[in-house]
Amino acid sequence: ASAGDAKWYPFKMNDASADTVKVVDYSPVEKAEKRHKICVLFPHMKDSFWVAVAYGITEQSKALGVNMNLYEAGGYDNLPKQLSQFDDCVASGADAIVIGVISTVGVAKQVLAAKAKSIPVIAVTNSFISRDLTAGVFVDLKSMASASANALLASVKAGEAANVVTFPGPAGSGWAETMNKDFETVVANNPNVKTLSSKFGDTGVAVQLQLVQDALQAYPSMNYIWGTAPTAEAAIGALAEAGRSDVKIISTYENQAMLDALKRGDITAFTTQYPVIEGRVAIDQAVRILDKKPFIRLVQPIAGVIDKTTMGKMDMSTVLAPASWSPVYSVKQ
Amino acid sequence: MAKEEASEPILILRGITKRFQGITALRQVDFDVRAGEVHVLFGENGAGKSTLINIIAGTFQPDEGAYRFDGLHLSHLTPHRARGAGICAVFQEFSLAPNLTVVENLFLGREIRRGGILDLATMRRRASDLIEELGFDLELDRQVGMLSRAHQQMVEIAKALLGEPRILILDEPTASLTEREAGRLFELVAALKARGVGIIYVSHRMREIRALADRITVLRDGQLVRTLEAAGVQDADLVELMTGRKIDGLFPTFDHKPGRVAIEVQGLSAARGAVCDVDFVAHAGEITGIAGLVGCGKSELVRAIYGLEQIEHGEIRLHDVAQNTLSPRHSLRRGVVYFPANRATEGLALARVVRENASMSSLDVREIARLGLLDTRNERSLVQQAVDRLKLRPPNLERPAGRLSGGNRQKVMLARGLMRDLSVFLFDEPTVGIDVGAKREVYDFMGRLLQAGAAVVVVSSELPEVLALSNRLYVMHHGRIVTQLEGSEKTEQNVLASFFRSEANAATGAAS
Amino acid sequence: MTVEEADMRSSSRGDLRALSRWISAIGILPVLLTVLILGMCIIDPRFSGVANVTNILRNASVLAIVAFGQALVLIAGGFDLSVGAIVALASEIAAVTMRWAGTAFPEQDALIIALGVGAALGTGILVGLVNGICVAVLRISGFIATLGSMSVTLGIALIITNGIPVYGLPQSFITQFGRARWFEFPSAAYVAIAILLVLAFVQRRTVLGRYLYAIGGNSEAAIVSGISTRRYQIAAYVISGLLAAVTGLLLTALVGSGQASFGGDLMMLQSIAAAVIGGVSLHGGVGRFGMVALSAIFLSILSNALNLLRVDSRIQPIFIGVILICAVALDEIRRRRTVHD
Amino acid sequence: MTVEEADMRSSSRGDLRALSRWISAIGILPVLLTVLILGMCIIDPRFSGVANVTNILRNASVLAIVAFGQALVLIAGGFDLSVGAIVALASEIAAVTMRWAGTAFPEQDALIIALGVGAALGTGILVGLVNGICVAVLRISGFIATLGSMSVTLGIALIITNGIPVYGLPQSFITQFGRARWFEFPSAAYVAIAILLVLAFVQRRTVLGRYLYAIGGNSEAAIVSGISTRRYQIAAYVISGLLAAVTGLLLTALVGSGQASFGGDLMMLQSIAAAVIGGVSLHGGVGRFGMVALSAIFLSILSNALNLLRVDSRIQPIFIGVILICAVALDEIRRRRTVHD
Ligand SMILES: Nc1ncnc2c1ncn2[C@@H]1O[C@H](COP(=O)(O)OP(=O)(O)OP(=O)(O)O)[C@@H](O)[C@H]1O
Ligand SMILES: Nc1ncnc2c1ncn2[C@@H]1O[C@H](COP(=O)(O)OP(=O)(O)OP(=O)(O)O)[C@@H](O)[C@H]1O
Ligand SMILES: [Mg+2]
Ligand SMILES: [Mg+2]
Repeated sequence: ASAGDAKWYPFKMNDASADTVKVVDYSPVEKAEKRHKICVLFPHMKDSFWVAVAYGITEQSKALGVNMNLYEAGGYDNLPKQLSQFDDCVASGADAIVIGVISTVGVAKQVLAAKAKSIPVIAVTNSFISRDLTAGVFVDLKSMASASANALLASVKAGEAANVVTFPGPAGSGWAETMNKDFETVVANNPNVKTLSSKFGDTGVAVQLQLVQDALQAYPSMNYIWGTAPTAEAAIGALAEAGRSDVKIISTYENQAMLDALKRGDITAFTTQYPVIEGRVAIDQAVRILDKKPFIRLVQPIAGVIDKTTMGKMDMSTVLAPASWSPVYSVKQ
Repeated sequence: MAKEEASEPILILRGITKRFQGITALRQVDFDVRAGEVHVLFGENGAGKSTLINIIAGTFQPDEGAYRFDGLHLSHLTPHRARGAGICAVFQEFSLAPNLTVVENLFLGREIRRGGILDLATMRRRASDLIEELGFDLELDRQVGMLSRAHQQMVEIAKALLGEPRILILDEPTASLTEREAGRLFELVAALKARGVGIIYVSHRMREIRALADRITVLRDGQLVRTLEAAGVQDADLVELMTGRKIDGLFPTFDHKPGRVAIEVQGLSAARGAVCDVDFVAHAGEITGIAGLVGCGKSELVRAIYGLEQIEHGEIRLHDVAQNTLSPRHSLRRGVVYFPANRATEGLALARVVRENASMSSLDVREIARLGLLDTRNERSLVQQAVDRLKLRPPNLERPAGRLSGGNRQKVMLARGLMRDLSVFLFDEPTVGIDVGAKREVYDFMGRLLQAGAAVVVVSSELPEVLALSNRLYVMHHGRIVTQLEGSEKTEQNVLASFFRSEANAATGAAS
Repeated sequence: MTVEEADMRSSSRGDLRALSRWISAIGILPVLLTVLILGMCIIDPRFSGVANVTNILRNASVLAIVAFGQALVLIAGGFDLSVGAIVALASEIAAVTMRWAGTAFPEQDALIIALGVGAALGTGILVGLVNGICVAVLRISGFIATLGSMSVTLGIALIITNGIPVYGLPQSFITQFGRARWFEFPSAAYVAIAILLVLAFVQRRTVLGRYLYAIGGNSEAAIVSGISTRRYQIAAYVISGLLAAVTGLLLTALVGSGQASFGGDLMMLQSIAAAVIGGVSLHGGVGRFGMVALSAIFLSILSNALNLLRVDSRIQPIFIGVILICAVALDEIRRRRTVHD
Repeated sequence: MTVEEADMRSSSRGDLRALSRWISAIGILPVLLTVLILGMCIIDPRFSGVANVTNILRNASVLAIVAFGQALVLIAGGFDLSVGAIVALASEIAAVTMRWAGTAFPEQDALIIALGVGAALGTGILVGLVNGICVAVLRISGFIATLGSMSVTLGIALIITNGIPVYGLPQSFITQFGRARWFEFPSAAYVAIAILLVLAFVQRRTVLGRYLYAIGGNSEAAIVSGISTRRYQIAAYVISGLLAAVTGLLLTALVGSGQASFGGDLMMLQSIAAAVIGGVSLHGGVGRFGMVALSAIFLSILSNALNLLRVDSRIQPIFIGVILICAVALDEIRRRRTVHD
């Protein structure tokens, strides 16, 4: 039996539809009433994070018995491509669209057009606040940033001075900047923690490696690295080579490498937004909407911190796709 | 076929046909070359000479026809195989890599290797031996792209001779050479002939043809007119065979009426020493010639006047007005036009059509463009008139210049001079590669310019040409003007003598 | 074989020859495009639906406009890598200006939009001018000059907004322009067609056009012919910058916000690809804008078709790459057939 | 003014002239590089620390190796946009092969590594071969051919691993090669130097080198001179593909996993930039590998220096763009001084 058969629900999540956020036990429907056609748009499928979301989407589509087609735009700088993929979805007669947006407002007008055609649009994973959106499941970036900031604060021993260099991700992406700011706000509460600098750069391991290496030289007092998963991956090697076992690494998001690295003890912690669950919930929301069943407009996963202590207790199939799973771009019933 | 016991032809072409887009460049041409003869190909521009040569050298594949070399039937000849078989060519549009040095170009495609590694020393030695034998003034390590057209021509010749040819093809090898280099080349041709090499020779210079040819094949419009023995053939007959009409006299007699001073140059030094302290005057209504050996700076002088060379000091006055902003654009506005010697690099945009190339320098003229908008109908008719007068073949304005034969490219460039009102014409090698008939057109064109009161300056390495055309002739040597000849003083002997005199002066100067 | 048969054969062969001559004259691209369109119409009726056609036209227009500018620079013998960056910066500048103007002159949409549009176009012209000066006056190769200015322009775009999208555009800019359809066609298509007509006119009927071809064809010959090559090279880069800015404005109006993510390498590579597939030579001097427009439409339809046909999106790049190579190879074969060797 | 003074002035002017002649001969790049290195050594002692020098050398080596391949293709008159994609694919193929070999032949590290390296190099050669055939046989412009193959190669890379890094390399591959330092210098530097020496030899002493320059300088002349241009053009693309694969291997060994993110446009643009700054002409026929190596070092030090000097990472692209333009502009001015107009 594949991991997809594992019962993942009920899952504790935030219902953020109303002004006051409340925790709910999320459970999906059993089966869709019709074989709906759901179109899924991703920014890209170039890392295991989005593969995890895709895994959730695929498994839930199969479970609920709907048709699914997934398109990826090939990267965060391909907004126009995502826009035209959105249009192509509408043109190809999708019943509902699930989208991981490249740019928050980039697709706003597309969503409006879909609304006019009464095609529901569900935002997945990437934050998207809009009146025209039918539903959404994504984590609050602020809570991700604070979760990882708190993980960092937790690992700072009393009296220890923590000098952090952050590697938030590509400049101009929006999310990198936002998370960096939220992170700085949270750690500002602790006088022992100082942010030395923020190094923006593309989330490729080679690019991040160069940034980390240079930071090791430029900031000899750096003893904490807070950054993206590729940053952490690059940093492990760089630190080993520089013989800096004193530097701790906290990753802002999850992927297979982070899990392995945590097992080896190479990194201190990483945060997760349960991407597989996000994918599952997004499909469930779409089916609920199409079947005219009650649904929660905005579901937020509760950001989790995974470190040595929590790792054993966690069901990893809510965080990552099984290593053997290979992405499926369409599900036909 | 041959009456005499002359050796069997080593190369035989039968029924060669070659078509280009919309044009049949060669139609059922038979041609052969015997060992130890000079076979001249003669014909108007665009007659198909270079095409035939390119077929022999393997560059083009014929559409029809058979090809025998050394008794062997050859098909699908490639340049590689042709060279391997001993067919070496001096191409009209050179086969040189501008970014490589002279030695590197000489051995291009037939490098000497030892154990897979280039044997630089041997190649160098052989190159310098050959260049010495040829008497060319070439530095082995200069980049070819930096050399003047004349020097490039020498490299091209040396390159072909390096390969121990069995058939040597010379496509207008002397087009930019002076008598001295040409003379050395002819001696070499004679030596090769004696060694039994078959030589195919293309030229528009009657003198050379008369001196060299054993047999002459005349082409017209891609068809073979006749192959005849050179002995006893008159120039006039050849020309008539070629053009289908009579042309009397090679050079017209001009009626020079020197008027006001059009150009006055005083103490000019320019082009990093290529021109040195030159005083020069050109009058309206006369042709002023400039002669000199290759590299003497004669082109640089007119280029400086036109604004293409950096001026170190000295003054240039146009129509008695001192010029301080010299650039081609300003010069054109003031009625000065320059026709460059190297039409491939400075003359034409080969990808563009004839019409655009011809009108390129006249788009600021009111008849053609107003407020930046083109009057294409006017443009077309003006260009049409210009190319008709120069007898462009084919007279199609919408043909890319790159698809014209060499001589016709020259005509397109000359057409520029007919497109706007100009008073000073600077010709640098105006008849390079132009056939005898068209040369006459160019000379007549100059004549009409004279009559209209223009000042004409002709720079040419073809001595008979400058001597016949010019009213006054400046002779340059090592960047300086060494004499000025007029009237009956204008003889070949005097020009040559002035070179030697200045050479001697320089020698004594250096000695003291 | 009867006489009639022979006749028929020769006439059908004549037809074929006429067809192949016709293809020779216009190139392979229109043929491929027609085949693609007809095929898609038959396979998938949604392809020819109004919504889908609108999408295609909008994408094609945006791509075509940048590609026009790129083509102009390529024709003049240059290279413009900075177009993507200009698109991004112009989009942000437009949005920032409009947001500011929106508070300074509330409710005066026409003025606000005019200011925003002016600022964006000014940005494009400015970057183009810098490019042009680097190339024409400092004599830096177009590739390096625009690579440098791309880096600088993207840097500025990042600093201005920190990569966060800029909202607050007047609603009328978005509804009456960006997303508008005039007589069934998207507004962007009108802009693209207008630009195409202007450029085709410039190419055929103006001194500027003629000079750009001459400079790209043989810059030394152009100098000898008295053309002030500097001025016209600068003009080419300025126009390219301007057109990139127009693209930035169109995307801004379409999306409703200023975005740094519009730029990037994709736009730059696609614009060069569209130009080259449209027959523009990377060596300068050759190219026609009509063909560039066709090639932009071709590329847009191709990616639309692959999505409509639900081709696995990982396989799409492979498809596109192969088709790209095949299209150009076919064109090359055609050309070799007709022209010499 | 006394005679002595005049003497001194003229002699110091003579020195200056000698200096400027020396600069003319070797180009501006070595001068800029020296200034940069000396300046950084003075400003920041960490710059010359072993760790930092190792980093710089490693980055420079990786960049230089791709840039060598790119330079070779540019010299032959082509263009290779696919290098980045090849780096990515080779990295993945190497990792996948080693992972598989690791299970098939456990503990036999040498064999595992040999298989992985062979597979990666084979991949590079194969893509290069396809590029070469497209260009030389199908006569597609290098730009389009490699744009297409870049798209296809990246597509394949994505399909193989879905973008998920591939782990499971033999530890010895990482520790004894990727992160190793031999006699104080990183392993990558030795690889780069070895390749540089081979290429410099090829350029000066072999027919291959000579012909590539000739083809790039004037391909028709090369054909007419009896050079089978096809074979050598293909060779250029194959070598470029091979060198890109070597880069992929180095990065894989350094990072310890096969990554699709190695490729991408950045690597491609940087390799062209390094080649062009090193004096390679985009029009073919001109360029020296030593200078390309210097230019790779220059670019690596530049970005390292900006980080060491703690320049805001958003301002860095602006700096780099400006310095790029200035460096090339200076070089252009020098060249105009020495050669003719
Ligand atoms: N590459 C080409 N493509 C198309 N047409 C060509 C090409 N080369 C030559 N032609 C045409 O073929 C004809 C013969 O040209 P060719 O070069 O053989 O003339 P030629 O006798 O050498 O003339 P010239 O004395 O001017 O050198 C001309 O009409 C020319 O326009
Ligand atoms: N591009 C160049 N760079 C450096 N030196 C050059 C260049 N062109 C020409 N020279 C040198 O300048 C001198 C004069 O040039 P050139 O040979 O063109 O003279 P010329 O009198 O015009 O000869 P001709 O008209 O017979 O070709 C020669 O010594 C030549 O080598
Ligand atoms: Mg000819
Ligand atoms: Mg000259």
